[in-house]
Amino acid sequence: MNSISHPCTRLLDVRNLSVGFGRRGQQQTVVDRVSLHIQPGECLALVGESGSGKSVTARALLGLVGNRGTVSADRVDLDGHSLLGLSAGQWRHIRGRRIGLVLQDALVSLDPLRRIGLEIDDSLRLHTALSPVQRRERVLELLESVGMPEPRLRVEQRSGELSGGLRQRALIASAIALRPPLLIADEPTTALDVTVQAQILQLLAHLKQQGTAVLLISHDLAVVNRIADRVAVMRGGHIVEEGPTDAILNLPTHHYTRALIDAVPAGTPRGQLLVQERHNTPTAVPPPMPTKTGAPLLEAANLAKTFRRPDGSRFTAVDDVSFHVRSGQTLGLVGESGSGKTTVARLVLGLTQPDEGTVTLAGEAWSRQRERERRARRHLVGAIYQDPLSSFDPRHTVGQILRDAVGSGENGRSREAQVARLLDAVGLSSGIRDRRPLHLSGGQRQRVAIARAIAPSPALIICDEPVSALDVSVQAQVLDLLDELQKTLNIGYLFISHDLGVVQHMSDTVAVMQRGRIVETGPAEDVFRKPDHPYTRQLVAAAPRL
Amino acid sequence: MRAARWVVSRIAGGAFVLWAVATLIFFALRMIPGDPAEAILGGPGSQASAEALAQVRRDYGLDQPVIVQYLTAMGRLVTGDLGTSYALKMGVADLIGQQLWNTLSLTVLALVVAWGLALALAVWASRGGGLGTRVGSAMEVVAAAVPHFWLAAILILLFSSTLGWLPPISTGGPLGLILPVVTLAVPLAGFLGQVMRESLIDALEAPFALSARARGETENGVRWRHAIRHAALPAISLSGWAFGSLLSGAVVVETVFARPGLGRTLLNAVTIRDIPVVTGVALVSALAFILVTIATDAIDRIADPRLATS
Amino acid sequence: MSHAQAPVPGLSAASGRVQPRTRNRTNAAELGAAAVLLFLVAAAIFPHLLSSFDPLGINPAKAFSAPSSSHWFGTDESGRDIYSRVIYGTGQSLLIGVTATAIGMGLALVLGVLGGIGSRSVDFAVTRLNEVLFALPGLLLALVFIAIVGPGVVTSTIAVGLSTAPGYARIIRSQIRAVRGSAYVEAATVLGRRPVTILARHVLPNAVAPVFVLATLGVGQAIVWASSLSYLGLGAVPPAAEWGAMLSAGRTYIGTAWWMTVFPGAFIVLTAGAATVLGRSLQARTRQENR
Amino acid sequence: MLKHRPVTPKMFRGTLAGSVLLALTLSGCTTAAPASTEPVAGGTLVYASGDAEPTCLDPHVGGNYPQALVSTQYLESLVSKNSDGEIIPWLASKWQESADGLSWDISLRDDVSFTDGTQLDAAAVQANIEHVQDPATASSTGYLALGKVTSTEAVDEFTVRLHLSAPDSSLLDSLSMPWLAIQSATALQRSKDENCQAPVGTGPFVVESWVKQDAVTLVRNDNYTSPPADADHDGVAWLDEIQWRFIPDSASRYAALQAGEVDVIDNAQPDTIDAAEATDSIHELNAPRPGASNRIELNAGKAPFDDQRVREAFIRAADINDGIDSLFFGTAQRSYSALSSIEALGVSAPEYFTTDVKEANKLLDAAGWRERDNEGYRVKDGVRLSLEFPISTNQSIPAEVSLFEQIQATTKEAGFEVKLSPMDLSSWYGALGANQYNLVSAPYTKVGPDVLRILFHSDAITPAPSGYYANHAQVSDPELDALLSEASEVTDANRRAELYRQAQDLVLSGYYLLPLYDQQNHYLVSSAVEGLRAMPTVSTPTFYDVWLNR
Repeated sequence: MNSISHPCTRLLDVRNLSVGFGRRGQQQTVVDRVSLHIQPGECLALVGESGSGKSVTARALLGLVGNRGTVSADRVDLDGHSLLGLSAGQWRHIRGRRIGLVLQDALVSLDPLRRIGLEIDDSLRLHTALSPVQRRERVLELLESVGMPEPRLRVEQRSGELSGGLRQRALIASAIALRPPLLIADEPTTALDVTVQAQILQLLAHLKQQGTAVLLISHDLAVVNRIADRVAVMRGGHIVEEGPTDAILNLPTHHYTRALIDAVPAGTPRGQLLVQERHNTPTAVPPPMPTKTGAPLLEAANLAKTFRRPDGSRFTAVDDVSFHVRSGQTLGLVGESGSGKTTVARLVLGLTQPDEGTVTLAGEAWSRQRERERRARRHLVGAIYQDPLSSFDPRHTVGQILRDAVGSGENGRSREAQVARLLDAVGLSSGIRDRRPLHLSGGQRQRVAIARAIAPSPALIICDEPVSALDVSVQAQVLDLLDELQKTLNIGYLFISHDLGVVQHMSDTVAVMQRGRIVETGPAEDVFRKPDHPYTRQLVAAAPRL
Repeated sequence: MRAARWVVSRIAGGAFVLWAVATLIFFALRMIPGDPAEAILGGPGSQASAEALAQVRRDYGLDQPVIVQYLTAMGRLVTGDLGTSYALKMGVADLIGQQLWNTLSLTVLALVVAWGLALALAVWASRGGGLGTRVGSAMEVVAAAVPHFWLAAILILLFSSTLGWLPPISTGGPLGLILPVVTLAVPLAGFLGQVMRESLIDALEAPFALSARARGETENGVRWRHAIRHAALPAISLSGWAFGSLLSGAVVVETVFARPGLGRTLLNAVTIRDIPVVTGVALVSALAFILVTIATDAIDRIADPRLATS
Repeated sequence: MSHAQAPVPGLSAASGRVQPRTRNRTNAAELGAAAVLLFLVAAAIFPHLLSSFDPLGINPAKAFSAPSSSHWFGTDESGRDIYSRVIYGTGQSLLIGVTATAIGMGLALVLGVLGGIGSRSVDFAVTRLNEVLFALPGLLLALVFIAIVGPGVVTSTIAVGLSTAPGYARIIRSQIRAVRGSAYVEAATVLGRRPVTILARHVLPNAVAPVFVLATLGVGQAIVWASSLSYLGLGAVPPAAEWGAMLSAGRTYIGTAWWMTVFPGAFIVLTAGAATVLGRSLQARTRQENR
Repeated sequence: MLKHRPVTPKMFRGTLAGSVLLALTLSGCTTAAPASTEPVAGGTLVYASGDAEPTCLDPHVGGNYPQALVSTQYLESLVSKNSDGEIIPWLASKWQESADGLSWDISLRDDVSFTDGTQLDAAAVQANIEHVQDPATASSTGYLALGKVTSTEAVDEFTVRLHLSAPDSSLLDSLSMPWLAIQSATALQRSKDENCQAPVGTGPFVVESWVKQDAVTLVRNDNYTSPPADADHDGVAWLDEIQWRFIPDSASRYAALQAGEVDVIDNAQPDTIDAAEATDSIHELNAPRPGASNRIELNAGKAPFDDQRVREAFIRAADINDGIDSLFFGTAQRSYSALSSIEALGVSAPEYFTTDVKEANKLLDAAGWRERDNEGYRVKDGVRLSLEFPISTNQSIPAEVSLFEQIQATTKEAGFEVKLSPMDLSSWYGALGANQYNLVSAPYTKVGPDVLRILFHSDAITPAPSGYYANHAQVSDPELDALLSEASEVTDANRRAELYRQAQDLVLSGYYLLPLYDQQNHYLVSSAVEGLRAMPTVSTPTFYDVWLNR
């Protein structure tokens, strides 16, 4: 039977777990004397930023650090039995049966070439003596239990044919097929839309209620807040702080924990910086060109765009969308994946022509122009992308990228000076000039992208998910930078994000998109406090908060 | 529905390519210096008389304007008539019909063997750790760099002349097929093996492999139930090209092992400038290549459903 | 499209289906390959420094000598030193490989760039033309070409180059298309750069650079195919010390003088293998640099 | 003719070859079963030819040696020769030349029928001669041999009369060749394609099928009645069947013989003949072809060989005896004659062909080629002493090509630049037709010394419509023309011999050619094959007397 009957025993007890990689002599310790424990029916969250060692810890518990890793510990007990020094066969006995693992993004965590039914069936086949018919029944039951609609249809599909939420459910079903007392969930909701994320978290909470212990690994404090009983904060291979969720979130003792919590933009008012220490306010960049009197900086009117699918059918990506952005102001555009946000960004950037409607920039026509006519005013609009690395020519150094952005009008020396000013403005040292973006950190890359965007002195910058790929603390720094630049340079932002917290923190006005349409628009505070449209309400309710 | 449309569009594309190949070759071969009528009568050594030449020109329609000749040839082509060999004085379609099976069985068998070898090599290289990978990849590189005729010579020297195990020429029996097939398959296996090993190692490190291991799957289970299919995908995509390279190799292998087949027919035809045969063999191999490409693409779509939907 | 593959493995990996492997350290194989190629280049430029016999100097009395301390690789039917012939043949064999690849690459650049940057109809036409060329597998295309122009070392080099062109063209085209659709080209457009500038500054360098790496792989294969044509009697001719021609001559005597076949063949394998190892490591490096 | 050579202990040449020899020796010992001495009927023999596959099995069409090889098994000629070179009866029982030499009466055997059942008679012979002379047949060798035949006449059912434009002392020689073999008149009326596919004759075998690029299958003619007078036995052939295969790669061909996949191979390479000497299981049949010797012809029709001194200098500069020894492993004898050693009227003149570089240099200086350029080649008026040498890779075996390379190397000392260009047959004919050559080696097989007229009469410089001509040396000498014309017409044997002697002396002393050796014609034969001999006519092997001892 499961462990509910022994509520006080420690299901998992880990003392001083260390994991190192590399050859002997030049070993690099990734996990350093980590101790943790979980009781049945409890959820422990292991929180940290990328590279903190949280995922390696999880893999070590399954004996899956690989050949090049060395694991040592004073104790790793599961249900009273030590997991140290197990043979390969003994490990297989533990995996799947005693400990289940759910990874991020089931698109690649389930074999994309196999039917999901088969993937779930594997667990049963490996650990039980059930007949194929019985196993099939059990697979259907499992799918039903994780809330998969039409399980009989779904077992025949592959992960690529399912939506993100459904395939994550299938992945969970395969992990819990044998009702393992411990479930390790490694970033189980990352890359999911908020509403779907909420559903998956609910499913995990449900499992927890049924007595399964959950080790939840996440970078997102807000997600953790939803279901974790206790939180352990990891940094650089160490657990820096550990305690009940409420205590940690409300009264963090370690400064790193505090910094992490401060960095979460949700709930931090517009204009307030997320990071305490900050660099010098940039000054030396010339102010942007004033717009024509009274007109908004950017005006989009009744934009519509349809695309042709490979099978010939058409689908409407953007449908009758209107909005405007004013100088020095931010319009936040929020919506889930596939809602048409990025198409709007491309229409505004003049990279795609609208089927209907117009875009007006600084009072003059911007869309429905020849590129040649638009080019003279290109400098007015900048762009920052989600993945800055792919937006840089891989052959160019930071210096080349920025010199290129400054433009050919300047002579060599003043161009160099300009580049130096730009680097300074985004808080990068000038030593970075000769490096290639590939060798920079995510935060540095996004700073370079910002420097490039402001180089031609734009009046408007389109920010398309600019911080989605960044760790919370880096995200906070970048958001602060964008905020500061807006104040100094009076730039208007069209800020696109799926993250309600980020949008709320950054925007003066918010527009909510759903299936190509703007369903609600208004001042940020109002929209988030008193959502009008049912969809907005659903989004706001689903968004995890601290 | 989508699959049907795909098949129809591929077949239409193939038909176009075939027509273009035929046209290209028709006009290209018209640039050959020398009188085709002379070639028909056995080349410059034949001492053909002027009357005989004139007779042949009439018989083969060589006195017609080029455009008429072209249209006639295309018209015949539609009905499957590839013309008459200058040298062998028989229908090219019949000639190819006699040889086609020989070459197809050789190349298809070689493809299968190459696949098997590549798979074995890739699996072995992926599991052996450091040394296995190094030895395996070295073998692949060497195999891929071996010229067919050299390999054939070495194999004959070893297995026929020295050991006496296998016949050095094709004998019609299955034993005579072994050396030609191995000769053709080894270089290809080197290529496919390199591709397979890379994707196999990638697949073994992919998240779904981690999921499977976490489920309690054995390493062999991960390898055979999951990774192998991913490793096979790029190799399947390459199989169309691989078949083409086997057709190329067949020219050499059929010559060395004295096997009747399209490759040898083509080589002979090229040396004696037998234009209808050159054209016919080129067309038939283009057709075979197109069909195999369509087939491998179809297999690709079945093996990887992501392709069909994206 | 999934059939957009090419005559060199590793390209399917470039299509993005496979994750690039990260490597930084130079391994033993790469060092070995570099050493081999260095030796070959030295042999091509200064053959007289590496060998002691006249590659064309006959000595009927010493014909068919087995490898020995004075003739490392033995002698051939006219008593010529095979080691010296192999060394002196390096230049011509490498030249054939490089020239064939350059011809293939040159033609492919024209086709690929036209298809990559041309309008939809130009791309369509070029792509169809390429499909037509591709439908004739390598050696067959070469043979048809030889049927038209006649045999010889120049012809066979051109023929090999010609037969590699469609593969390269296909890769160049899809590379250009991929780069044109990349975020950094878009970023350059947003910065207001002219199409010509973007083409010259971003598209061509990024699309063509990996193809040159590919050419390294191609040189090895070109040598192999050119030697096949020599073997079939359609390429280089004796007494030239070209490896394929030497092999072709040695093949006759394989029963009695195996060294005439084994050593020149081993050099072809060595060259093609070294080119492959080096090409692939370059490929891995550029891929890693670029993504 | 079969040479049985004992196993001789021999130094192993390297390890691999050594083990080959060892394996052969061993297998030779184990298969040495008690030999039967009485012929055994039955069995299938596999013949592997290294020649190009004929495009037509009817030797009237075109007319080359590969056709002669295979057709010897199913077609027969009017007359044959014995090993002394005398004409003997075959399908013809007797013959009579008219007094003026302008007509021949040929009497046929009356008991021979073709394998399609029709009777051999005078009409059949008429039909054959018509067939050869019909332009549509595109006959070349046969057509030339019948050049003086103007018409035919059936004297009675079994006697045919040939009318000639001039006396022809070589007529019987010509009629003995396979290219003028007699086929069924009924069969000749079929379309050319059909006749090419399966000619119908009177021979000991019948063409059963021909799968192009693969094999010709010949089966025994069970109604065979017409062996030549010098055959070993009467009645039908011993063998049930012959598989006639084409294996162009010489190494594969020999390997197949070693492996026992085939029983007889032709175009045996010198090194394999040498290797076979060491075994019990393989024997050699050496049958030099009649007609011309293998020789290099010097194109006297253009500079620099229009100067006899330059021709002589080249011949004196070329050192080839060592090369022939090493390249041919002692299987080829140096020739100093324009004719094959089996031609009784051949004249051998070694004195013209002694190597003497000093003499060569002196001759070249005298001819005005005094300077040398920095590569060591002689120059005159700014032109290098450069010689184009197109080589037909179809006709010259690798050892011969190697010999040419050695000639290239040795004549360089005297300052000649020889440019070797191996090429395929079409290109080679093309180069000859365009007169783009100074040196060339072209085999010519014909029975009898009349081949001299074909090769050296100035008429043969004028190309046929196709551009082909046989006088590659472009010898144009009225005195020689007269000698050759007369020789082809005289009936008196002594006079004929004297004329040919004078003609050969003119050709050899004019340094028009550099004889190498007889046209090599080596066969390697499994020891299981008994009774194989070459026809004394054009040296094609006949399988009529062959039986398998296994």
